[in-house]
Amino acid sequence: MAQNQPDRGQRGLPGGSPRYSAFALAKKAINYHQDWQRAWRDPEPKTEYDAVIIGGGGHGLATAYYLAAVHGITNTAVIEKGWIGGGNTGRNTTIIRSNYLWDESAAIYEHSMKLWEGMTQDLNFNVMFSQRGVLTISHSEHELREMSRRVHAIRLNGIDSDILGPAEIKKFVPTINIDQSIRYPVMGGFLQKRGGTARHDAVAWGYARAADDLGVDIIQRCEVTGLRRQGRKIVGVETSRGFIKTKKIGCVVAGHSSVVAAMAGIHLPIASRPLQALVSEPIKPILDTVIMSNAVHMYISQSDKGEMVLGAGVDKYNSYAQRGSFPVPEHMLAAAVELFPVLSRLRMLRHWGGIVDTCPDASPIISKTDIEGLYFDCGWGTGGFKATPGSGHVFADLIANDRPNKIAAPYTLDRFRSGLLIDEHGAAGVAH
Amino acid sequence: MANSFESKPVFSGETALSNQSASKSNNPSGGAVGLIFHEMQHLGKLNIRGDHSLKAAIKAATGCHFPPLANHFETAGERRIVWLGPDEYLLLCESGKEKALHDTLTNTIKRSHFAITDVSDSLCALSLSGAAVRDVLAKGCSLDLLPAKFGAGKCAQSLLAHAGITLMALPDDTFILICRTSFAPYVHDWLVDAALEYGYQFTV
Amino acid sequence: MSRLSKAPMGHQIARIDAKCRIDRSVPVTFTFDGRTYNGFAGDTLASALLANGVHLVGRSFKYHRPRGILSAGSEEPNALIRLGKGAGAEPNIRATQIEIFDGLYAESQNRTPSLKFDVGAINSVLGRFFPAGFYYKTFMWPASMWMRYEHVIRHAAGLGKVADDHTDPDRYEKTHAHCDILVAGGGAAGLMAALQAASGGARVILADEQNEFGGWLLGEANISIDEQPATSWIGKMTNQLAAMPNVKLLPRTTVFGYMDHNFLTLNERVTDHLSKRPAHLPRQRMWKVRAQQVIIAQGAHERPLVFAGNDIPGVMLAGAVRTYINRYGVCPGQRAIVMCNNDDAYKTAIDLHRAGARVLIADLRAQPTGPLFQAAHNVGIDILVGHAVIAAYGTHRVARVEIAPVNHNATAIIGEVIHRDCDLVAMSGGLSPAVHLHSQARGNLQWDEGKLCFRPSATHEPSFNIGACNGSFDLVAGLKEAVRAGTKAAAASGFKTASLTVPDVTTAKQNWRSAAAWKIPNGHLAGRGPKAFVDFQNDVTSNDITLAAREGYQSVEHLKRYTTTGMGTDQGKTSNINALAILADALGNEIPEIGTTTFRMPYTPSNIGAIAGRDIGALFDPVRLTRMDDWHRAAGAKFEHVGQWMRAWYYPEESETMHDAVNREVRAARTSAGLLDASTLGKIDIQGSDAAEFLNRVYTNAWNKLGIGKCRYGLMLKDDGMIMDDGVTTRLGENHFHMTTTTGGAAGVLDWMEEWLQTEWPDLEVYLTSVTEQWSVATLSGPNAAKILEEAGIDIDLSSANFPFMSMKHAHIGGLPARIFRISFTGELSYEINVAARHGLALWTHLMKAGAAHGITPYGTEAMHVLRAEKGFIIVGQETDGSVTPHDLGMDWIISKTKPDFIGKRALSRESMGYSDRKHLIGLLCSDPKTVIPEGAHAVIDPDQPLPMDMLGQVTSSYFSPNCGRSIAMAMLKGGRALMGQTVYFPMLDGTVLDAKVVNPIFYDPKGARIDG
Amino acid sequence: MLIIPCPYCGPRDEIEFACGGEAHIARPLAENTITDAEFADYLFIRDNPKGIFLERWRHSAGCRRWFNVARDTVTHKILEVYPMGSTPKKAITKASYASSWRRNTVAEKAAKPDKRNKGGRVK
Ligand SMILES: Cc1cc2nc3c(=O)[nH]c(=O)nc-3n(C[C@H](O)[C@H](O)[C@H](O)COP(=O)(O)OP(=O)(O)OC[C@H]3O[C@@H](n4cnc5c(N)ncnc54)[C@H](O)[C@@H]3O)c2cc1C
Ligand SMILES: NC(=O)c1ccc[n+]([C@@H]2O[C@H](COP(=O)([O-])OP(=O)(O)OC[C@H]3O[C@@H](n4cnc5c(N)ncnc54)[C@H](O)[C@@H]3O)[C@@H](O)[C@H]2O)c1
Ligand SMILES: Cc1cc2nc3c(=O)[nH]c(=O)nc-3n(C[C@H](O)[C@H](O)[C@H](O)COP(=O)(O)O)c2cc1C
Ligand SMILES: [Zn+2]
Repeated sequence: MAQNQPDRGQRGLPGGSPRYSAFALAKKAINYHQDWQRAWRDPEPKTEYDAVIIGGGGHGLATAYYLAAVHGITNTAVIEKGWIGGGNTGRNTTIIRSNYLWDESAAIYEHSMKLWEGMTQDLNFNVMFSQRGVLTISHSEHELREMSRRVHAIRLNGIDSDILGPAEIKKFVPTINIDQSIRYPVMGGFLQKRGGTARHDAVAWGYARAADDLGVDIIQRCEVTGLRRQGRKIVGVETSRGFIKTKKIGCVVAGHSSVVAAMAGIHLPIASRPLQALVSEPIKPILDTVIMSNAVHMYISQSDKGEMVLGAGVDKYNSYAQRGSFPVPEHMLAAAVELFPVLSRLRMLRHWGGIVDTCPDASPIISKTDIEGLYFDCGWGTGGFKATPGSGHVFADLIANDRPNKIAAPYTLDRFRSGLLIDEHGAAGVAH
Repeated sequence: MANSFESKPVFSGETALSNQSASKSNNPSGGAVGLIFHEMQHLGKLNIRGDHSLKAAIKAATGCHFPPLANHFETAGERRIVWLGPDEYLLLCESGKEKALHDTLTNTIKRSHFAITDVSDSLCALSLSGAAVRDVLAKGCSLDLLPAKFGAGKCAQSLLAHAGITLMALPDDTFILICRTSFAPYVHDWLVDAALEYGYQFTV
Repeated sequence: MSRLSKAPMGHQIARIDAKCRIDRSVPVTFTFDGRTYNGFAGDTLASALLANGVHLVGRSFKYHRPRGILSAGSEEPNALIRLGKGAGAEPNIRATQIEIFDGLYAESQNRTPSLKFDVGAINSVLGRFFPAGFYYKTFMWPASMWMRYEHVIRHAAGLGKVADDHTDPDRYEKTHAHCDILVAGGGAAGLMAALQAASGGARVILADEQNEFGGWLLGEANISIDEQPATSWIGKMTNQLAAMPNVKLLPRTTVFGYMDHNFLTLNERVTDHLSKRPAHLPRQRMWKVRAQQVIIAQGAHERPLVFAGNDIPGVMLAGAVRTYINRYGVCPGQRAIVMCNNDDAYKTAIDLHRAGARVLIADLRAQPTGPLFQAAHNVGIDILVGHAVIAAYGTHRVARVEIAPVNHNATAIIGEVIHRDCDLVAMSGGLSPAVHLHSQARGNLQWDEGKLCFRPSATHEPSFNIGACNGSFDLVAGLKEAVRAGTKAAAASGFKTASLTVPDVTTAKQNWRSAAAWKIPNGHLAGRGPKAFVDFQNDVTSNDITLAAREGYQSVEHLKRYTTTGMGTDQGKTSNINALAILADALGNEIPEIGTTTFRMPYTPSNIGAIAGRDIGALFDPVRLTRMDDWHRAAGAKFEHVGQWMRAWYYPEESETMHDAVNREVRAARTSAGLLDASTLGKIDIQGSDAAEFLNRVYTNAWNKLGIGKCRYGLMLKDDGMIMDDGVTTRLGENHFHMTTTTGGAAGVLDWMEEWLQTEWPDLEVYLTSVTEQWSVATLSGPNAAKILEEAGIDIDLSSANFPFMSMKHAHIGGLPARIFRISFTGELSYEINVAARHGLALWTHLMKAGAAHGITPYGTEAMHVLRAEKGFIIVGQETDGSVTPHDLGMDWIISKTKPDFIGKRALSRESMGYSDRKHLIGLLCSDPKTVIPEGAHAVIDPDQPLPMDMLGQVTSSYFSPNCGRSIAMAMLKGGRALMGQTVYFPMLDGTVLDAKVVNPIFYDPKGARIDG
Repeated sequence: MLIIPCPYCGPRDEIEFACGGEAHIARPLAENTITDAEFADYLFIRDNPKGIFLERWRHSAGCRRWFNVARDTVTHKILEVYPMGSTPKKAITKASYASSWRRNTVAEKAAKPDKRNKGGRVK
């Protein structure tokens, strides 16, 4: 790849925690697994940290990890109100790709993709990053034109992308219906072979374990209730477990970004919306890649455990209820049956929702604020899982150096003032 | 015909469903036919925007009491005024009378803020009846169609599956269903499919 | 064992002669794993297999352990089979819920090559190396091998196989329903509540997932109600309800979702139980119910006990054993061990005894007392108190158990181990109320320390919990709750009812408390010894749970995700409480502090086909057709989807390629005349004294001075200054305008303008009415257009003096009244002829006839696109993408400098709007005039630079222009207007590079000379 | 799946409605000068409370009228429905109206009607 390789910092548990391996597993089996240690400690919060990360999702944990691994800032705490990975990290459909349209997006998602490639080894935790490909389907002349635009841009950004015709798609995905007489026929698609999925929970756990190894305190069941400042400077956080002193706070709370921002009197261009997903019962493999369709609002993959994992578009109204409205999955399942008739005789096993932080231009915010020492990383909306390592990496850099690097620079809050948006959905769905 | 719109179309021409085969039916289970429906060809339709100040003019021109209560329609002979919203109504009239009514209304209503628009060809009206008509409609419509709640004289704008509709309840479990003409083939196909288990009969 | 296996085929060895719910006069034949068996109508597949002595029915998910039938209901984790064959096959169905019918075909799953001999069982032997979460710790090196490891893992995982032919032959329905009271669950409590609720006339829906109402009572032999067997009372109640017109009974219907504002989803299995399914009936129907009040009467699930070998076929839930005996006339074993921590299992022991089995009770409690204990004792059943089964053994069926005395709470073995041969273990760990629907609806739970279970506390929606699901296990207590809830629910929806009398119930009094005993010791050191299962389906053992706790996965949600407890198709109905308790124990914590995982829809897995219903195929999404559609089809047109509309794309004549056809159409429009169906354009009728002012605000240009009968092009922005839509608007009268919009934008524009009128400018006197479908539009374009209209018979003077460009006239064409707009999207003399839609087809055919002599040519959207591109006209959505301003398109002329405000005005002066590197609309001429640069191609200045390249922007429109005799393109390039005359390069996907000159985007007739013909 | 009480048609299923986001955002008039940052408050910045939210809905498949709704974003309970151009009446919804940071923005002040336009602008 043409872009620079990210600086991965210290890798593979340099702090000395016991390493995982097949050998370790066999050895521990001798003693019936009685002496495995905690994957990460459960410390009491200290009175002061050099930096506090609010939010123990993938992004927050990755930020803490890279602060320690790349920037040597280890006196850090990750404060999580519930259990790590319990937000959107633990409830997303795990699609990973970097085939975005705009240069700014391509840069950050590709940065992330490179970190995915090798994350298992970096963290010594198998996050099951599986590059089984992500295929986005086009269903109309208009979408074919958009696809061409996208693929040309993606390629010139040095990112892999191929256009497939219906017959090639059928060969690649034998269960798909390419009958041209259906309402939204499969007219073509573009494939990122390096895209795929990862085991979402493992990402949170792997970052937590590796960050902990470097000395980061991971503090669960601790809710941030206030941000304390002196003038325009941060001096600490109020939490359900007491006040913690710090000069730097990184807020990475996804759906709750507006709530935490309001604690500092900051207002964000964010709406918190439910995004729903569901899984079918587990079945023997029938789908070996990820399929996305924007026109019918549906995406689908099959997990390693065998369930079909399906998602759709966001709900239409704000909510913090971690559940969505029935018409969304109802429509999504009809779309799924159109494209994959085999699903008709499968059963929905579990359905859930997460609360995503959507931005007007469908691009994230990685930014300083007008309060010194307060940083936000949010607005990833429906697609931030794929960005987990990249976001953590550049956000750590921003916190450490107090200025955005080249990749993060376009994502400041200032773009809403200047109008220099990175309109990812504007570029996708338009009138004709 | 299960409703009172007996007058024959004055203007000839195509209707939203004139390309459907003249009649079709299916009744796999025997019994009373679940859904009987036909297109009310060239029914005159005027969209009326305005407030209570139109009362006298409309009453004079149509014979209908105006305005109807919310979610109700008023009938006078072959004319009906259907409530669509707080300042929006649909006047249904005999085929071919829409132009004259339009002119009469426009000429008699003075000074008030109003708009009358001929939408006769914009909207398609179907007449629905049959033993299972409410069951068929319930498959696509989230309104509570219990006769006591949606009985004669009631109307509502809602959705039938993926199509916007105006539904009017007439006596004897008969309904007028109005949709945009471009959705009419979909609505027709949907009704035929929905009524399969109860049996249906369609005539143009 | 031996006695069973020697039994002749088809002989229902375990069938007993008892009064029960099967119909012995209707024998049924079915096939399981290639063998044919007999059963009776009323059997489930599980009861029929048990009747035939078949206990081994499946293999577990991870270790491929032999598994049997655990339960008799929807909580079943083990007995998942594949039902049917070919296109109708369906995986993972619970044998306990399948009603058998003649010809039923079933197969076991997740085994190779056979159920008895499964190579996957090696995983069980190696189980020690596969503890919870092992995959996070392994398969990391070499990194490149992961995809291979994963391939193996994927194929080992998964349960059943999908249908062989992927197109579902069945039909599914869905429907809306409204009621005053929905009763979920039709056991004793549900029946009573439904009758109470309905007695005042309220609309009641009663749904039960089973084939008959009655719930748990159907499996009880020793309860009489009003001095009749309980089943008689059930029959009476059901008949009474069935006779009420205000009651809808839905058997075989699972309430699977309970959502906001009392919205519930139900899945009714309409024909699944029939051997011949009428084609006009749906296989299943989803009900979308809106209820005023909900009464939840889901009952309770019995918990297994966690001891070594508790997953071997033949180890069953005690209550299920009782149901098989009493409801199905099947005695699942002859030498039975009953193991329990409560009174309830004594009923099973007594019924087993009566059915002729030899029974031994191992009661974990040190001092059980009470009538049931006495009764068991009296009939001569051996009872070991303070004892536990500490291990069960057997390969394909349990054959032997070890029993030992245990201390209080069963944390240690305190005496000698006894060995017993057996063929059945009936276990009971107490009842867990089914709080699923209550929890889905965000109701709260509280821990009941006596009954060792979570039960509902506060509700979030208007609802009631009654009977066993409310933790009220006593029948009379449950019935009393039912009457109370029925009365209250009726009252809350406006119906008065008189309280019904709770019937007399005669049964042995029982204590409903259970003794805590979560993990039975087995005499081995921690972590060792045979496996004791918590989650049967996902093969989670008690050791996995303690391991997870040890590794820090201590939140119950972490435990779930690390071990997969409760993530199977049963969603942990039988396992979750045991898992919580073992976790609590490992952490030295209390169960209520640990809390439960989140209950989610669906209650049991629900068919996707039924949720999709009929919203598939042609009914997936409406297709909108113009009135001329039949003509286009007859003419062989190819169609393009534009929004929901189908538009004629081009009209190939025999053997013509698309390219040929489009060239011909484009040429015709420039040399003689072309006819386009433009009916899909959005049309909005605008009336009111403020109509012109309103247009001033929604369009960027000025509208006050537009004369009556005159047309003007307008551009609409969003308030962020980005182009949203465009179109021509015509002044029909002083206060009356006719607006056109893009086809795809029509609905959005109307909504948008309504929004501004209603919310921002309610003071403006303007009314909007959509007339898109009122008018059919044929656009006649080309130098012969006027001539053809004259020949078609038009009653107005078409001379430019009388009818100039950008004006509108009323006229008759061939007698049809029309509105004619002299506007042009092609640059040619052009008339957009609007007639009432009923005349659309007549107008079209009439014009085609009239123009025949001039070679009038119908043209589609593709030719229209080429024609407008030749003129450099934009298409919103093609040149624009939501990030383009009028300035970017070089259309500053359309922005009024004098209007104080219009939507988008302020945004256009934001800092970045003036940046010189914004993308501008420009034209491109490829150096090779025959090459059409692909739309979407990106321009660069230096094609030899390394990746990622600095890109200028993209080609938005690109065609071969037969009129220019060469290819032409439009593009949006950064700083494009400054690049005029320069060459830019287009790296292609195949590695080649095209180059083109940046030019003005008007390629044809730049002076506009042709507009008057 | 909400039931939304349309002030004109009565309670109807959520599928008949479209949600229009935060209510009571006054639109600054282009003729009144404000900075880009202040304009961004109007254009992009949104209230996003966890709890009572004042939002706009349209009965899109029914009477097509816009109205305001006070809804709790955690419980999804609808606390009040009130017409466009008015503010909520209940004590608790009134309080959330009054306490919004937006009540004092420059953008809001710039929305004040200008003499050249007739009538007031309300939302
Ligand atoms: C159904 C669904 C499907 C999705 N599918 C995809 C996909 O396929 N691909 C993709 O790339 N993305 C997807 N996403 C988006 C993706 O999940 C998110 O963008 C991403 O996981 C966000 O990670 P995060 O770490 O920022 O947030 P989270 O994981 O949500 O973490 C934020 C954490 O902050 C904590 N927190 C909040 N407030 C406080 C407080 N006051 N004090 C302390 N802690 C607090 C929360 O408890 C939470 O754990 C999906 C999202 C959903 C809901
Ligand atoms: N294991 C046991 O011993 C046991 C279990 C449950 C109830 N009981 C006893 O049975 C008596 C009657 O109790 P009850 O009426 O509360 O319970 P019940 O178990 O008799 O009835 C519950 C009914 O609800 C149905 N059901 C559950 N979830 C459903 C859903 N989502 N959709 C549709 N139907 C659903 C079940 O099929 C069942 O018929 C009580 O005396 C109770 O103690 C005993
Ligand atoms: C990729 C993925 C796969 C999942 N697979 C399963 C599964 O096999 N079984 C299951 O019960 N839940 C599965 N879930 C859903 C979780 O149980 C859970 O619903 C989700 O993480 C949201 O959490 P909550 O329901 O506790 O709020 C899966 C979730 C994700 C994101
Ligand atoms: Zn309404």
